[in-house]
Amino acid sequence: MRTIRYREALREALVEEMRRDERVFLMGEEVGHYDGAYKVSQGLLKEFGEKRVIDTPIAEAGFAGVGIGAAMTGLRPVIEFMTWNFSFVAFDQIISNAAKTYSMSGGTVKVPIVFRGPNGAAAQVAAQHSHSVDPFYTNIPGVWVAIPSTPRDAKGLLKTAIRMDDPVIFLEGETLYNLSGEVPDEEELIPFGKARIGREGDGCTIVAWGRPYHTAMQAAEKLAKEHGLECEVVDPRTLRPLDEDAILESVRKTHRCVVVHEHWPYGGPGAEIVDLVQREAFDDLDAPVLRVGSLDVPMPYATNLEKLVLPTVERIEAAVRNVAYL
Amino acid sequence: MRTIRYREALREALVEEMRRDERVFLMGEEVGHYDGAYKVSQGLLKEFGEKRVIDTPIAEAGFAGVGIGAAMTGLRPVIEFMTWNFSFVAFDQIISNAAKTYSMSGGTVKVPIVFRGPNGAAAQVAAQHSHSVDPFYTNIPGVWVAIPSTPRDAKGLLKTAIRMDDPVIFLEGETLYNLSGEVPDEEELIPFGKARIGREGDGCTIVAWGRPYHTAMQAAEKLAKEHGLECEVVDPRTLRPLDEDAILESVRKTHRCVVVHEHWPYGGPGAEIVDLVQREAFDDLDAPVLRVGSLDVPMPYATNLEKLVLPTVERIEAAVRNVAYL
Amino acid sequence: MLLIRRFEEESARAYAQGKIGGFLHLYIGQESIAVAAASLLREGDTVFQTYRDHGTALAMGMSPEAAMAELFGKDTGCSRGLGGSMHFFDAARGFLGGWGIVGGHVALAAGAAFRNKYLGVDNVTLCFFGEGATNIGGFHEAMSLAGLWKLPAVFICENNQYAMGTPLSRTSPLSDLSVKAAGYGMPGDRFEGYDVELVRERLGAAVERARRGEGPTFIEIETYRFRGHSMSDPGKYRTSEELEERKKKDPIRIARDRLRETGADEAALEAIEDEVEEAIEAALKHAEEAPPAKEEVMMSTVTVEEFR
Amino acid sequence: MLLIRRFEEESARAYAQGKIGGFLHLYIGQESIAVAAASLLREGDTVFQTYRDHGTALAMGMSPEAAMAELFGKDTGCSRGLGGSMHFFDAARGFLGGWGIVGGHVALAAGAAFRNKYLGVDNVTLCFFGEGATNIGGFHEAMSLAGLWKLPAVFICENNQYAMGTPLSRTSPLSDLSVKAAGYGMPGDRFEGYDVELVRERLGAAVERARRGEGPTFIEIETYRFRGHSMSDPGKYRTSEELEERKKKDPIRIARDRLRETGADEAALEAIEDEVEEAIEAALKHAEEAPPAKEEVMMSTVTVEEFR
Ligand SMILES: Cc1ncc(C[n+]2csc(CCOP(=O)(O)OP(=O)(O)O)c2C)c(N)n1
Ligand SMILES: Cc1ncc(C[n+]2csc(CCOP(=O)(O)OP(=O)(O)O)c2C)c(N)n1
Ligand SMILES: [Mg+2]
Ligand SMILES: [Mg+2]
Repeated sequence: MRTIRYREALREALVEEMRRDERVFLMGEEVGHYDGAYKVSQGLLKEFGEKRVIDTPIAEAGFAGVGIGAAMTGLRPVIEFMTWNFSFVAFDQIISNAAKTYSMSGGTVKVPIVFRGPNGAAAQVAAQHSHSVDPFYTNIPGVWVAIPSTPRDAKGLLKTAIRMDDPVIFLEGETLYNLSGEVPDEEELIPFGKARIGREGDGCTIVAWGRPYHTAMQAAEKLAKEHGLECEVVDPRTLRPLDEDAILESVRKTHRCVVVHEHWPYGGPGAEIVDLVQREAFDDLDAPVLRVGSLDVPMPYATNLEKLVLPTVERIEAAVRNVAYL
Repeated sequence: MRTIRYREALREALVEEMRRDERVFLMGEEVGHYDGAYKVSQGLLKEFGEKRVIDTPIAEAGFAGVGIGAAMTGLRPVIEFMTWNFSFVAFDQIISNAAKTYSMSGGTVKVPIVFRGPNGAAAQVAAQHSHSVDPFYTNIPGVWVAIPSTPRDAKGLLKTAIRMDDPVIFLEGETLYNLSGEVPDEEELIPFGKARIGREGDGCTIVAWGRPYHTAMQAAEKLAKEHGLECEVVDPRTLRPLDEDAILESVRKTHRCVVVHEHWPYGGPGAEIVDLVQREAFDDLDAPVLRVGSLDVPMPYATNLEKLVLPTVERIEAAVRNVAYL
Repeated sequence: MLLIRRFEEESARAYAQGKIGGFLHLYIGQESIAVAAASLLREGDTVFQTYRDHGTALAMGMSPEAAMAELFGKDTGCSRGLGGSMHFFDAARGFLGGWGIVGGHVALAAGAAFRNKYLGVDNVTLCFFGEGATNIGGFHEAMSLAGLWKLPAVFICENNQYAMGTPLSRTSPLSDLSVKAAGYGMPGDRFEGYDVELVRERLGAAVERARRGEGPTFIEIETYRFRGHSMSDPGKYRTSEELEERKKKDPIRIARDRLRETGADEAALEAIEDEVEEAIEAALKHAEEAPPAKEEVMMSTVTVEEFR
Repeated sequence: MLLIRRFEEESARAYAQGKIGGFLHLYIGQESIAVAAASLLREGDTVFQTYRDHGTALAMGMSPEAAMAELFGKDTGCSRGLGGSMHFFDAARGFLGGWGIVGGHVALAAGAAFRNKYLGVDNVTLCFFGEGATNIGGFHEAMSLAGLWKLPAVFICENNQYAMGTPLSRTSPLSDLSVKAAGYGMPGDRFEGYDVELVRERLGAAVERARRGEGPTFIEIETYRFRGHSMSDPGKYRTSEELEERKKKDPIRIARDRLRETGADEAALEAIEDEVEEAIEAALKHAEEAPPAKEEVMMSTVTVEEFR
């Protein structure tokens, strides 16, 4: 095991997969000469050259489409969105082309492509740059959605994503890029659809992913210390497919569940997980499933307001105490 | 009361509002000289001329943006998407501009605009033309989402939408355009956020909107006849805001709930309503809330498969019998 | 060309009989373009078309059986009944769809051309779209990237004068769309598409340019569709005089006249016609009798990987 | 120009002190363009800018207090602390943002111009964007519609040579972007932006054209940003020689030299400088002391209508 940053873990995954398979290339804005807007691709241009590390003009729909066309004809593109906010101008390419081709060609044309980049709010980047896109992409059959919370997951999931034969939506956390964590020395491919238990407990299940996973872990710590309530924190790691068994198994043990997410409250994976739990574990539940998400507002710029919008330890704690009748 | 078609009801709303307010105009592909791809705007060019009924090139992001800019500067545009499938190329305009301007201008710039057009599957139009977009637009704070199921609702909600000072996502049903129904002679403005009870009952609540509302009504009929179970069918009419009170009141009476929708199963208003019900009526529920939606696949072309994908009377009936332990 | 023409006529008839559903966009009047283009292709070349895709697929060698079965929603269709009229695919022959969103496939074609360059092969990619597509962002971004990266592609605007009911004069201030090419740093060309041999020659030059690694070309071809935009369009926006005038330039008529002038044997021509009739009849029979599209295929083609 | 320059310099300093957060894109080096443009406007005209928006807002008369308070996230900011650096608004003066998505605001400007035409007023709309924006679909669609409908707008490409770290040569095969104008059926112009008077003259011609109802113009102005793309960009992609060379064309230096040459009173110039310093100081003081952005404002500006 080595301790490296989330950003480096992603870079290792890219480097290893590009060394392994000539067909893999990285394309996006500032990925090459600038070494990546968030330095994920630092050094890649140097190693792989302009053929395989391709700086693009600002044309997300265009280069997303180029990636899909290249994937249809045998290459294995990794497309970087500088942030997922900019994927909205390429939304049609993803939903109408990437996600549909395998099906509407009757299974004759595959689209092995990874779309990746930072998701969610950074600090004070305001309304147009703070989207959690999970609700949009998880709704779409034909794509897979991964959202790693730790360096280890980031590396292992990205390697798997690059080897998969379907389009993958890979949601990184801008505020996680600097996070350090242990990553195995040997090669690790983390399968999609397998949750990771961040913390065991029988007091309440907390399902959380991405940045709020870490907030949830803090809240769990606090609840254990201050109230003696041991929460089990389940990180699904991939939102599509969802590890339904892991979530249900935990809830059947704790009889309580709180779902924590950064995305806006209406719908999305947050609501989907509630639906799952109440449907499949109805008789096991001692309280309704509660959710803690961002407030239902466009992200404000001012830092005092931004703090109110994002999920906090306090809000998670309150939700858990509520369902645990504490 | 007169009996008119859904398409005519929409047209009446447009005509009345355009007569009432000079600032209202209609813009979209084929809305003028062609009288509308689905004939909703038939005759409008003749009455209002090219200044107010504007045929556009195929440039959804462009004319959606033009509408937003015009709304910001004092006009009241109605933007027609030939179908909502084509709104994906304009997705960024809606989420980043229409929905954000009022907030990120600190409440100084309003965007009174209506985006409208047919939503969901028509017959055999296959994977790229069969999207139910409700999950995408309901997630976004800063817009309202209406989805009328009847001619009366279509007219009354569209008139309200045009008078509102916010962006409205107005989801019509292509397969509903020919539907006939009663519409009052006098002016009616149906408020957003008020559900309509399509059918009263105390056996089970069915929440349904758009085309599947009618399927749900049929299923309710069948259940009453064959099993003596009287379902209450609640049509929210607007998905954002959702009439939480009406849904909860019904569930507190029936103790059971099935949600029927055309959109894909993962997330969306379907899951959001489940979340609401289990959270606010947990102790009133005698069974988990179940959902009936489209299957989790891109829409196939073949008619035999398309029938399997969309919600049917049979699937609704099965879900209701399941929660009613029948 | 005749095979395409007859295929389309019979599709229209089958549609009227309710055997085909959804949208059906016919290529009648534009056949010369598909046939000329297909004649220029080599193994490994790829082609992207809009929803008006039957003609191109057939010209590239898709069997009329597979095409008609697709329209009938059958399991033996070229997309196994999942795609329908708008989403024909024949990957083995390089026909990569069949796309329904205006402008959405242009970048895909640029991507296939990118792949040619990436692999260092001398394959080319052709992309077809209507004149109505030149205002949309998808067109612009794909053209910008192709021009910048000098991708081996030919972008072919089939200017059939109308986008649904809207004539070009109401969607563009330009009458010559090929001037747009300069904005993308690529050469443009523009010619009439009624004479299949002329199309072959002019298109061929662009294809060769791309094959030699000299970059993409934007081509506007003047053509005309004899039918409505799709089956539901009565085409009231144009006069019957205009239509009659245009039919004088029917590419099939022009080709037939040329063959006769150049001394083709009348019997040989008739034999071709008979062959075409037989092929169409066989396709209809096949489509009628083939098994319907399968649920297992639908469920197993959402994604390649399975997780549950 | 000096006010803008000093405002930007002090913003950078405040950012370094942690008083400003998020992205901060400075306009230093490009001031002449905003000032020239603002001098051409009348009541009712409207202006749209990218995230690099402080200069344009100030040139149009936004008070430095409201601008600085916005950067500090205060309730007295021009967007009440909700917008921040990228989303300045001053609707009363016609400044309509402050937009963060490249190309996304160009259609909004076309919409404001559409409104001018719809109401039959002789107002014009100006839209600014970088050279990096010319490849994106949003630019293309807006230009296409504006050209088709002859909207009273001027589209101004501030070509500051770089899009983040990428020079124009790596994002476009063209060196002269104004050739794109022809593809939209509108005239193009192209000139250097270092001399505020020249900018005023050439921009003025296009503004007058639009005001007379003769349609839009696409203008490329050569300029240069002296700082990095945003505060987090060290600007390693260019040499210090290049930067020094460019600084010789600093629009403020050019303007000052011109004033001196034409005999402006040195004392008067100093008085202006003092005035600017005072204004900036007042702005900083105000921003420091103003109340923070308010939760009630945030909650009540999601939508105009309330349903709960
Ligand atoms: C983005 C998008 N907007 C609208 C449509 C609906 N639509 C389908 S075909 C068409 C007209 C296209 O005209 P053109 O590009 O000239 O091609 P043609 O049909 O004439 O071959 C329109 C508006 C669509 N499919 N996609
Ligand atoms: C659609 C989109 N893609 C990417 C970005 C990230 N981004 C912000 S500014 C910028 C560079 C823009 O360059 P240019 O248009 O030349 O304007 P400048 O910053 O030089 O004024 C990029 C890539 C964005 N904001 N929007
Ligand atoms: Mg056409
Ligand atoms: Mg620039």
